This record gives sequence, C-alpha cells and structure tokens, in this order.
Amino acid sequence: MSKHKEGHSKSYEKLKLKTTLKEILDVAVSFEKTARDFYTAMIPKVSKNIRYIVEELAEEEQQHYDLFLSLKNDPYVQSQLDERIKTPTENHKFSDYVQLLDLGDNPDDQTILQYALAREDAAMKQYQDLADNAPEGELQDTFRFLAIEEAEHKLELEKKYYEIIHSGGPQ
Amino acid sequence: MKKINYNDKGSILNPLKNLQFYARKPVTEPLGPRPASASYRGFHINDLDKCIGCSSCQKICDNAAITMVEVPSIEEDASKGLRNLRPAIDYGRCCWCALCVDICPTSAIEMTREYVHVCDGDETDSYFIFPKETGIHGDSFEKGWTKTEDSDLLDRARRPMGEMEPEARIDNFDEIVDGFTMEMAIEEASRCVDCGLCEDACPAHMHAPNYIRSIYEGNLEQAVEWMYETNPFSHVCGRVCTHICETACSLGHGEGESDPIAIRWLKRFAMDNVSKTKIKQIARKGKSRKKSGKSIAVVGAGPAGLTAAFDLVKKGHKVTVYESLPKAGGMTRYGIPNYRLPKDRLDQDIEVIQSVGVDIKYNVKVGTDISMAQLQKDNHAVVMAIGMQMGRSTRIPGSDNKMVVKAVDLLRMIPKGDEFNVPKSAVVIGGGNVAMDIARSLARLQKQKYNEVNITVSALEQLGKTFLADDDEVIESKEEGIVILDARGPKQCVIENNKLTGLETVKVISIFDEQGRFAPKYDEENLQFHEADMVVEAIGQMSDVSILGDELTEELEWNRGRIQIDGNGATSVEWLWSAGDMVKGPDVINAVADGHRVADDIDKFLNK
Amino acid sequence: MNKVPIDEILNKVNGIKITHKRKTRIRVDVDADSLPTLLELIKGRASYIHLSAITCVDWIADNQFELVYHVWSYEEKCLISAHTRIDRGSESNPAKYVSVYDLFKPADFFERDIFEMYGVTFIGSPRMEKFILTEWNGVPPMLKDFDAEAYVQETFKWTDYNPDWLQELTDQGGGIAVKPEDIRTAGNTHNMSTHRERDKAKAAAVKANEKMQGWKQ
Amino acid sequence: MKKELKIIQKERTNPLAHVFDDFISFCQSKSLFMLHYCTGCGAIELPPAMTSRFDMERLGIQPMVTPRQADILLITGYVSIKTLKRVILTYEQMQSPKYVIGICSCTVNGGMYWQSYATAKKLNEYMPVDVYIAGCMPRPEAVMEGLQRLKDNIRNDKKEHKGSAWKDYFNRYDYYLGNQQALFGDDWQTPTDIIAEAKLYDLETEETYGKHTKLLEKHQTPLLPQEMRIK
Amino acid sequence: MRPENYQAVKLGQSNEYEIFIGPNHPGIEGNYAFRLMLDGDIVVSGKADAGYLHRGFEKLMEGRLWIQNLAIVPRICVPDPAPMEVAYSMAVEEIMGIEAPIRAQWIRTMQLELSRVAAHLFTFGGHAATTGMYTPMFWGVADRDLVLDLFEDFTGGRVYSIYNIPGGVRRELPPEFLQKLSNLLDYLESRQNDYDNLLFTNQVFVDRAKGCGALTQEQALELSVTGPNLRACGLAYDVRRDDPYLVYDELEFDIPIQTAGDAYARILVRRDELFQSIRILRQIIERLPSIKGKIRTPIPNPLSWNVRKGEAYARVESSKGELAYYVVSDGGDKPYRVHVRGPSSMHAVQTLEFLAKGARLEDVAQIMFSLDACPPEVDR
Repeated sequence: MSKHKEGHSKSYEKLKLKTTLKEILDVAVSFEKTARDFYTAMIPKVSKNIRYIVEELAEEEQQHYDLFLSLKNDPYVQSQLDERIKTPTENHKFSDYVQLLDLGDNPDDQTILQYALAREDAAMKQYQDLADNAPEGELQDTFRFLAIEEAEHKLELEKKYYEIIHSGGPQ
Repeated sequence: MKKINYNDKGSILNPLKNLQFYARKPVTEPLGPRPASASYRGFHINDLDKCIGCSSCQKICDNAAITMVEVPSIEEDASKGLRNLRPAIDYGRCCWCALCVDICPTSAIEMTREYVHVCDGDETDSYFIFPKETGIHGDSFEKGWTKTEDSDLLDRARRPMGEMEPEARIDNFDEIVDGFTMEMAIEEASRCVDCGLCEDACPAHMHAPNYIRSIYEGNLEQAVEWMYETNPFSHVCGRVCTHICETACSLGHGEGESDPIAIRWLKRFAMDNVSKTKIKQIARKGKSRKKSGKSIAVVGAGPAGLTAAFDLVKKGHKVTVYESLPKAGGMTRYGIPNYRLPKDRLDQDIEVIQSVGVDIKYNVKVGTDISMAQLQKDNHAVVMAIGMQMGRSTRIPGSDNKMVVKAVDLLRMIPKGDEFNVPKSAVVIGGGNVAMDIARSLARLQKQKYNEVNITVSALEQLGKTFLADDDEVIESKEEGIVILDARGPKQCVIENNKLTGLETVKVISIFDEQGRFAPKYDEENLQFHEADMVVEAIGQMSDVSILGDELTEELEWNRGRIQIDGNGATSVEWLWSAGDMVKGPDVINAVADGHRVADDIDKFLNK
Repeated sequence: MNKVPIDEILNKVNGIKITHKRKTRIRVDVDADSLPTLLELIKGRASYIHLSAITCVDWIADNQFELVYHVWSYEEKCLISAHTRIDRGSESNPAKYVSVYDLFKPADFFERDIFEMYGVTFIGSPRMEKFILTEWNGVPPMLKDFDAEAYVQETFKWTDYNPDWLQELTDQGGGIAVKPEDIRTAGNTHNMSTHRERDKAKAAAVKANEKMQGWKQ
Repeated sequence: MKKELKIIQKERTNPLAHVFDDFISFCQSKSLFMLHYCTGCGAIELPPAMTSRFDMERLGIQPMVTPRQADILLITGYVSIKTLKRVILTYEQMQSPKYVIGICSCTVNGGMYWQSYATAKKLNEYMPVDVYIAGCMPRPEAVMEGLQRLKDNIRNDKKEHKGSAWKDYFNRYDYYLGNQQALFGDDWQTPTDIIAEAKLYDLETEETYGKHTKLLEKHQTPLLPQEMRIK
Repeated sequence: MRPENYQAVKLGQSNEYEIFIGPNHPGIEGNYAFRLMLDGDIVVSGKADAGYLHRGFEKLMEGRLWIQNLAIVPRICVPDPAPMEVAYSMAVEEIMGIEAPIRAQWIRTMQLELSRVAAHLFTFGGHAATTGMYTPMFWGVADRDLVLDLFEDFTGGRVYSIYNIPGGVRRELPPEFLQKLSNLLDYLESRQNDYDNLLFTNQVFVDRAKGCGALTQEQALELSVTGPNLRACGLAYDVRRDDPYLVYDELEFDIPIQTAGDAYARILVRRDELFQSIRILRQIIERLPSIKGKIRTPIPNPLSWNVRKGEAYARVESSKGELAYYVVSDGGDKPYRVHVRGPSSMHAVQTLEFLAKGARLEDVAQIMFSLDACPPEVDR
C-alpha cells in the first residue's frame, strides 16, 4: 500500500504544477499509458484461465488513453467537459472496503481485481483533491472531469468484481 | 289455473275478441342486433400480454378449433414460462362453450357480447381469427362471458406441505418437510394442465407433465421411469432442485392467489414410494447390451460427472469416475445439509447409478494422484466435472484470521464428521442459499452443544427485493432463531490480540443500478459491530482448475475464467469435455442437463 | 296383490348377482342364458313393464359385448338394470343374442339400434335392418375398433384458411405452430406437451457446435 | 379458390340493358322465398326469425314449402351424409337464381361434429354458398343480418358479382360433382340434368365438364316418368 | 345412386301406393322422414325413416373428455336442451360419488322448468301449425323467445346454455334475475286466456285434434310411451315425482292427466303442465334467495380428470318424456360409453308408426307434432 501512496503523492505533485488543460490531459494520458503497459505486461504472467481479466483491464485503460488523447486534440474540449461534469458519477465507496493486496508473482483473479479497484480509487481521489484545490475555471473543470471518468471506470470494475467473486455456490 | 270447459262450443262472436290486440304493444324488435346479456358467450378476445401461450385452451377445446400460432414479436422466455404462442380460433369449429375462457390459467382469453359475423361465400378466411384486445372485427364490445370464481375450472391452491415445527427441528439434522401422502400427491398432480412449460424451462427437460400424470393415475413406477429418462438424480432433485419448472408453471401465472404445482415435491413423493430394487430395474432399462470397447474417465463424482457416466455406461462404454473425497455426490453431499437432503437418499441415487455399471474410484485426486495426461493416455475421452468447491473470501481487513472461515469448507466438514470448535456466536457473510445452509447448520450444532442459537447473517442484498436465498429458506431460518441483517456490507473483521471479536458492517443504501447491475451505495455513517467467535464467508465459490496442470491450462481456450465449451460441453481440446458447475454455474439440475449433453456428444464422437 | 320382495323373485334366477345401488336402482348381473328368464320374471311377477332402454357396451379388451336392460316398474318405482355379457363375435361370425321383442315391444327400436351400431343380431327381432345408417357402408360405427377420427381425417378435407393476419405472421417468421389435429394424433390428450423448447435448444446446440468446430480446427 | 371463368355470354345490344338488369335485381332482392328445410340444429333460431319477434317478412322474405318455388336454401348447421344427398337434390331442383346460406360453424369446417363419421364438413365443396353466418347457432339477429347481406349482394350483383354464386355450380359442375362422387360413390346421380341446364343458361365453361361428368354419364340411368296407378 | 326417397310415387299392390313425407316437408318436425303406404288418403302402414340428423353422438362422446361432452350433449335435443345437460351431469356425479351443492340443485331445477316452459310453448305453435293455424305459432315462438332471453341472462347462451357442469352450475344468477323471472311468469299467466281462446278451446282446432291419434293406456305402456303423451292416456306418471331428482321432492306440483289419449288430450296435458311449471318456478323464486352457499362442488382439473370406474343411469323428465343417460366409465379421462335414451326415440318410431296406421294422410303431421317427437333424439 505504501508503494502506491507514494506514487499517488508524486503524481499529485506533478499535476498540481500544471496550469493548462492541455498540459493536464497530457499527464493524464501518460498515466493511462503507464497503467495500460502495466496490465499488458502482466498478461503472460497470470494463469490463462484468468487472463481475460487482465486483458480487459488493459483494454479499458487503452480506451481511456484514447479518450483523453482525442480530447486533447478536440477544439471543443471545453464544452465536452462541461457536458460531462453536469452528470457526475457518484462514488459508492464499495472499494473503500476492498483491501489492497500485494499482487505477488502469481496473482489470482480476486487479487487482480482488488488491485485494479484500489488503483482506480486512488486515481479518482487524487483528481478529486486536485479539483478541490484548483482555482475555479478551466483547471478545476478538467480535474473534475478526470475524477468523474475514473469514478466511472471504478464503478464498472465494481460490477465486474461482484459478478466474478460473489457468484457460485450450490443451491 | 283456469280450467277449460271442454263442452263450451264458444260463441259466434268469439272472433271479435281479437280486437283487443290492436291495443297491445307489438312484440317485434327493431331491426339490427340487440345488445346481448352481461355474460353472453360471444366472439373471443385475448389479452396478448396476459396470455403465456400455455395452450390449455387448445387442449380443452372440444372442437379442435384452436390453433396455436407463433407470434415472433412476442418475447419468449422458457425459464419464466413464457411462450410466444397465441391461440387462433377457427369459427368453423367453435361452439362458444367458453371452456377455453374458464380454463385459461391467466384469464387472458375472454368473450365479448359481439355475436354478428356474416361473410360472403368466398370469404371463409374471416372465420379463422386471431383474437386480440379487440374482437373479430376490431371493434370493442363490452365483455361477455369472463371467468368467475365459480366457473374457474382450475384448482388454484397448492396442497400444503407438512413441515417440522421449528422447535422440533432446530436441534437435529432430520429432514424438515414431511412429503406428500398418496392422497395429497394425487390431488396435487390432478391440478396439472399439461402445458409443458415446466419441461421447456427445466434445463434437463424432465418430462414433468408425464410423471405428474402418472402420479395422478397412481402409477408411481411409471412416474419414476419418466424421471429416469432424463435425470438419475431424481431423489436429490426431488428435494433440493431450484425448480425453475415451478416458476414457469402456467398455474403460477394466474391472477391473485394461484400457486404453481409442487412439481419438486411430487417428484420426491414418487421417488420415495418406489422401492430401491424397482428403481434399479427402471434405471437399467435401455442399457445397451453391446460393449463398445471404449473407455471414458470422469473427473468428479458430482451430479454432472455421474450423470454423464450413467448415460455413457448405458450406451455401452466403460466409465471410471475419479473422486478426491471418500464419497460420491460432490456438492450435493458436501454442500447441502442433511435437513434438506438426507444423505441416505443421495446414497440411493448413487447406488442406483453404480448398479448400472458406473465404477467410482474414491480418494483419488486428479492432478496429484493421477495426472490429466495419464487419464488422456488411458481413455478415449475425459470429462471434467469438478464443480466449484473453493470458497471465495471477501478479503476485508482481518479476514486472514483463522476464525474467519469459508462456508464451503465448513459445510464439507459437517457430513464428513470432522471435529471443529462450534462457535458460541457466529456471523455469516453472504445472502445466498449457501449462507443460509451454513447458518442453519451451525444453528443446529449450537443448539446441540450450547442449547441456544446465536447466528447472524449479514448480507449486502435487501430482503424481499434483491435477496438471493429462497424465501422459504429465509422464513425457516428466522423461525429457527437466526438473525438476518440485510443490506449490510462487511467493513472489517475486528481482531484484538490476534483473536477475532466480531465483524463490523456498514449500511448499504442500494445495491443494484437501474440496469440491474451491481453498483452498491454505502452509508458510511451507519456502522454496526456484531460480536462473534467465528465469521463465515459465504459469498461465492470457484473452481479449482489448477489440477489441469499448466500445460493443459495453456492449451485450453477459456471464457471469462471458465473453460470454454461448445453447446455440447466439448472443450477446445479434442479429448476433453467439461460439465457441471465449473462451466455452467451452480445448480444440480443444470449439472444433470450438462451431463446428458456431454454424454451424448462423447457417444457421437466415439462412434464417429 | 301380495307383494313379494323383489330380491326373492330375482334370486330365482340361477347365478344372479344383485347390487342395490340406491333406493331406485338395482343392478343385477346374470348369464346370457338366464337373462330372458329374468326379464320375464320381473315383468310377469313384479310389474317391471317399462323397458326404459337397452344399452350395448363394447368391452373390446374382454372380447365381449355387455348388454344392459333397464326396466322400470311403475308400481315399485324402481329401476332394474340387468347386465349380461355375450361373446363379441368376429367379422365372419357376428355376435348373436335373443330378442326380447315378445316381452317388450320397444325392444324393436333398441335392438335395431344395437344391430346397426354394434352389429349384434337379435334373433327374433322383427326388423333386423338398417334404420339410421341406411346410407353407411362401413363397419358398425360404435365398435371400439372403428376409429372415427382416422376415418374422418381420411375422408374429409378441412377448410384451408389463409387470412391476412396469418400471412403477416408468416412473413415475420411465425405462423401456425401447433394445429389442433397435432395434439390429437396421439389419441390421448396427455401425451401432447409441446416440446418446442427442447427441440429449439437442441437446434441451437447443433448450431453452436458447428461454430465451435470452426475454431477447433 | 374460385377462379375467374370466362363465360360465353350473348351479346347484349340493348342500351337499356343495364337499367333493366338493375331493376330486375332490385325486384329480386325485395321478394325472396326461403325454403323451409331444417337440416340441423341451427333451424331452431329460424322460427323466431320468421315469426313476430324478429319478423323476417319486413325484409321481404317468407318461408316456402317447395324447392321449386324457393329462392333461398338455408343450410342450418351440420348436414349428415344422408341429408346432404337430399340437400343436393333439393338445391338442384330449385330454380335459378338461387341462393345458399350456410349457417353455423358446421357448414364451414365441420363445426363441433368435426370428428363425426356421419356429417359433411365443408358445404362449399358440394354447392356454392352465397353467405355464411357465424355462430353456434347464430342468434336470429345474426340470421337477419345474413339475410340482409344476401339482399345487398343480390341488389349489387351486376356491379360486384356477389350474388351469383349459383352460376358457379353450372360453371364448375365437374368440381362439385367430383366432391359429391367422392362421398356418395361413383354411381351418384341426381334426376336434374345440370349440364343441359348449363347449356340452356349459357353458363357452361370448360370446367363444367371433366372426368367426373364423364363418370356420371357412364352411370346415369334415364329417369323414367313415374306412373301412378290408382284404381 | 339416387336417394331412395327421391322417387315420389312407386307402384304398389292393388290400389295402395307409397309416398314419402320428409325429410323436407312442412308437416315433419325437424329433419325426419316417413314412408307411408296409402289407400286413398288412409294410411295402410307407415315406416319411419331416420338418420338425417345422425351425428354419432355416442361415438363422439367416447372421443372427448368428460367435460368436453358438456358442450355437445345439449345438441341432442334442440328445442329442449337443458335436461340433456342436467342428466349427463347427474350421471357423472353419480359415478364420481359427488353431489351438487343444494343451491346448484335449485338453480338446475329452475333451468329445467324454464326449459320445459320454452319447449311447450314451442310445441303449441308447431302442433297448431299442422292444423293450419299459424297464429299460435307466432305467439308461441315469440313468448318462448322471452324465456330464451332469460336463459341468455343467466347462462350466457340463448339456446344451448352449457350451464351445467358435473358438480354444479357454472355461474351465479345475475342480480335482479328472479325479479325478471317473476315478471315473465306474470306475463305468461296473463296470456293464458289468449291461448285458450286462440287454441285450446278453438273449435276448429278441437275438432281436428279430438280423436286424432288416440292411444289407450295399455297401448301406451306397451310402447314405452312416457311423458305428457303417457299422461294424456290417464296414467299420472312423472319421473320428477316417481324417481325424484334434484329438489323436486321439496316442491309442490300436480301431475296433470287426461284420459282420452288423443292429440287434443296431449296438448291439453302440455298446457296444464306449462302452468304447473310456472307454479314450480314461483316456489323456486320464493325459496332460492334463502338458499345460500356454493354453486359448484370442485372437480379435478378437467384436462386430467379420470372418473372412477362405474356406471350410472340418470333419468330426467324432459318436456318430451323420460330422458335417460346411461354412462359407463372405465376409469379413464373419457366416458367409455354414453347411451342416450331420448324419449322421442319411442314416440317418433314405433308409436308414430302405430298411430299412423288407419289415420288419414292429413293427420299424420298432426300426430307427429302432438307426440312432440324430436327427431335428433332418435338419430343422435
């Protein structure tokens, strides 16, 4: 956990220094890229039967990456952000009670999901903090948008978690 | 009454009496149809939404006037008992007796007060109508003959099933339900309208209408014969089946109080009242005399594996079943407590299967005692049916304590007779039937040992809305003194000095989103602490696929964590099939259905 | 007139079995040989003068016809149903029995009816000829082995409807699924559960299998 | 289904022909005699329709006792094979134009006697039907509606060719005869010479003749005049 | 092959000749035929020719479920269908060993009596028409239609009620029904004078009907004549009183008799019976509201209803005479055998043949209508 916290604060500092929308998106894009690469690298390491989870995670990060990238190059980015901020995704706090574990060498499906959940949670909270501390206007909107995006992603993961873990058992 | 004077020849003036009729009102009705009476049996209408396509109207129709037509735009769902068949009525046959109205289980088909239909000689097509909300000519008429309580031809009430009182059952593992008596069974069986919705809904497509009919006729052996055609686990299914059939039952679709037929209890009744030797004879029926010379290995002696083995043996193949535990039955033995499924009944099912010629090797763990590669070498085909025997953990803080255990492990220990410390108080996490099973089992042990029950079940899901366990289970658990705390998420297991003291939970505001997917909302203010010596996790299970070995795991195609299979259970590896919980999810009847499918496919493959 | 209890009179007939079903119904079972005697007795001695009906029942499993004579007494206000069984005979050697026309005039109608519908010849009946079925050439239709429904399906054509709504449904991929005749061909309403689902599931499995074969290779 | 048949009609040159036709069909529709023959259970609703309560006479329809003078043949429900023979005889004896009304389910597809070995299932196999009235049995009001429909059809016959189903019997005699033969045997014959009538009315088509009429010729015995000898 | 009765005239012996009456003949009730050997206009002998309405009911019933037969039984006698339903239901109930609830029995009785009223009104018209009087037919049919309106009200069908079911009746009476019934009875009673003037004391009719088709009591008994026809010969016999069913033993009514045994006596018996029926219905109107309770004893689901082995002979007094159903069950879901003993099967064949002998040709139709013969009961 400590390892992650460190990462959090580091990126937090990094983002805090950025002052324009584009710059922030640049950093966000790079974060997504890191995440994607992390999951992609993990694919061959896990057993084949649970590989799909990691593959899907990588796929989702890739989608985020693509989204941020296209946003960055979108001339009407501001209006898009405004649109998105109007309907924030609620944080249901399920992940708060999921313990973050060490991934280890041979993680099982639950561990991977828990790790991914914690990661999204952390990212979301970080953008939330940044948004709270940023001055009103473009910057705050951008952070808020990013927080929402991460929250959304986390929610999807939670659903997946329930469907995979909370299932099974005889009648 | 005026007497007639027969001798009165009358007067010549008698015809003048007729003059009085000029003053009377004429009886002639104006031209055009008069409105018919309030219960007139006129042309039909059918509420297409209420109609479930059960074809009861077709069966009761004495004139063979009703054709069932398929309407593709209507949703079809076998598991809910909905067919997209709707009645079309041939007015060249109909006699307007309204029996179809009176039998309709959902009161969909009714009659209006419309009665005039005239057509030219070449327009007889208009005699074949598809009744909808509006009648034959698309006009709305007032309803005429509709079903009333008196005219209803169906018996809506289920025969009550006797149960042990909570006080009597709480300190032992005796079976709770009494079962039907012959009289009750016949009465219950007589309610069946033979629509076949149950058969469609059943994963194994058990011939429920046929065996219900046989029970009604008092021919229990015939009933058992029908059962064994599709299910060698009829004792088990007669007790613990998820009975999708009863959800589908057309009688259960009725308005108001209308119970589905107790198909499961009827099955139980028939099985219990036919002798074991007779059942063995029945089970052997249709066994191939010829030996095929092919051998098949089945991994796991659960319902899926044994069903496949049973079928394959009957087809003349040699089958060996490998079981890692000392007894067969899989989850039905090591997952379902005695009070729901007495083990002698399970033993009987297995004995019957063995009597057909299935060879079971106990205490052999594939992967350690014998490798998959070895099985492949020795056999023409291998069936993997290992089930889901590993419990999932919540992995909340403190869940690594040794007094935090998984329900499946505990459930397995009880029938095995393994000793463990019965906790004075326990919390069960989970809201499914497994959670109820372990809670009720522990309650019994507590009662035996401490003479009091102290069990709390804490579940994310909300009672009466999203709760997973069957209603009966919840009701019975409560009767037995188990506290069910719904809508609570586990926060942490509280550990003090390395000793478990209890579980902390947090309130769940809502659990599913609009699409019915999991999206829990927690209220962090609302915390609660449950004191407990033991926390049992009953949230989910998984399959121990590690026994396949890395190589095979790599070779196989997977589908979201489960071995990818085709419609018949064949995996991507030519010699390997997979069946049961490990590929289909947890359910005896699904496992049995899977077993049949796999056996059929293997047989086809071997005879190629 | 001294009233003799009916049982006493009945018991004069050899091998009789008397069942008092209710106050106004007595069932007696007698041999075919003794039945005319019985009828004569109850008509002559006990005022059973009203022949209500003669019924023939075809017990094909026993290869027998059961003849039931329902006789009513206006005085006793009681109905005696005299049951007897005769051999069912065969096509070449049709069933025969004696007529009771001498005793009861209406037997003419009932015996003729049974002759037509079951092919039982009543010896001594005045008009052993066709009456209702004068234009029927087949076997006596009431025999259990005459399958009327099969005959009808063979002889007659049904109206072939093709209304617009059906055409529409057929275009959508639906249309007639279960005809009323389909569920009756089994001859028994109870073997007619539709197995469409099962068939469908099988078809789907076959399809899926074909698809799988693709990636297997 | 009914095919459009070519009928060789004499050239009508009179310009007033159509006016005349209309007038004739108007008159025909206003005065109809209904043959009093109850073939089946639907007949029970005819007395109410005929008598004061529903009063068929206000439509200009009255019962008539002989087929020769009747215009309408009401088939009131099922026709047993035995009756069907008589019905066909009766129908052929009626003078053209003649109309058949099929009442009840039974005339369309066997009705509730669909299982019966003794009843015919489809009336229109044996004679052309003008109007069907649904019901088992139809109420007098429905019967009245049916009769009105028939009247309308007769009235509009020249425009829509609805009220001339009877011509079909001559046009396609072979078809009807074939169905009759299938049911009654090959030697089935009636005293009426339909082919001669068809020739007379100019109603013969290629479908008037066929293998069934050939069969009829083979079996037909001349109908000798009956002698009545009273001393 | 031509139907045999096409040829209207055939050579007979000496001066006798044969003619066919029916099936299409205004003097025949229903679809029925009669072959007469005539000498002048005196009938030498007559032979009934039935089967025009044959549908094979008894065969049909063997092929249908117990409950499906409910729809088919009323068709056996069209003018008076209610006793058919009741008799069949009673027979099945007897085999099953169940009994309809008392209220259902009262309702059934009411239905039977109403049906009798309707049937008798119909017969007056038919009988009168054979003597050339059409007004009674217009009246009788119109008045019968009022009864049918009531049937429609409480059974849902005008003619075929399909209202009975083994175990009871299908529907509770609609509100205000008894009031309507009472009004109808008032009306019918008020018509008594009209009918008497028009028909029963009409000298034209009386002269035609008196002495026509006379039966002595002995002849009637020998021919198994029942119902009003038997009562017209002086024997006060009625199934309702002598073999009581439903609630007839709780009702007060007289059994009207005549002694002449001719057509006139028969129609007078029917006239008196009509008013006895009204008397019974009045008692029912009075008693029925106080009889509460269910109207149906539950039977098993009709699709899988096996009636236990056994047989029953249920007798009912229909408007024509003694109607009986002999039902045999072999324990299956369909009747093994149903035998319908229609009263007209006795009247329309042997009795008619007997009475026609020596009658004049123009009286044959009257004799048939006066016997109230219902051909479908013969043909089935």
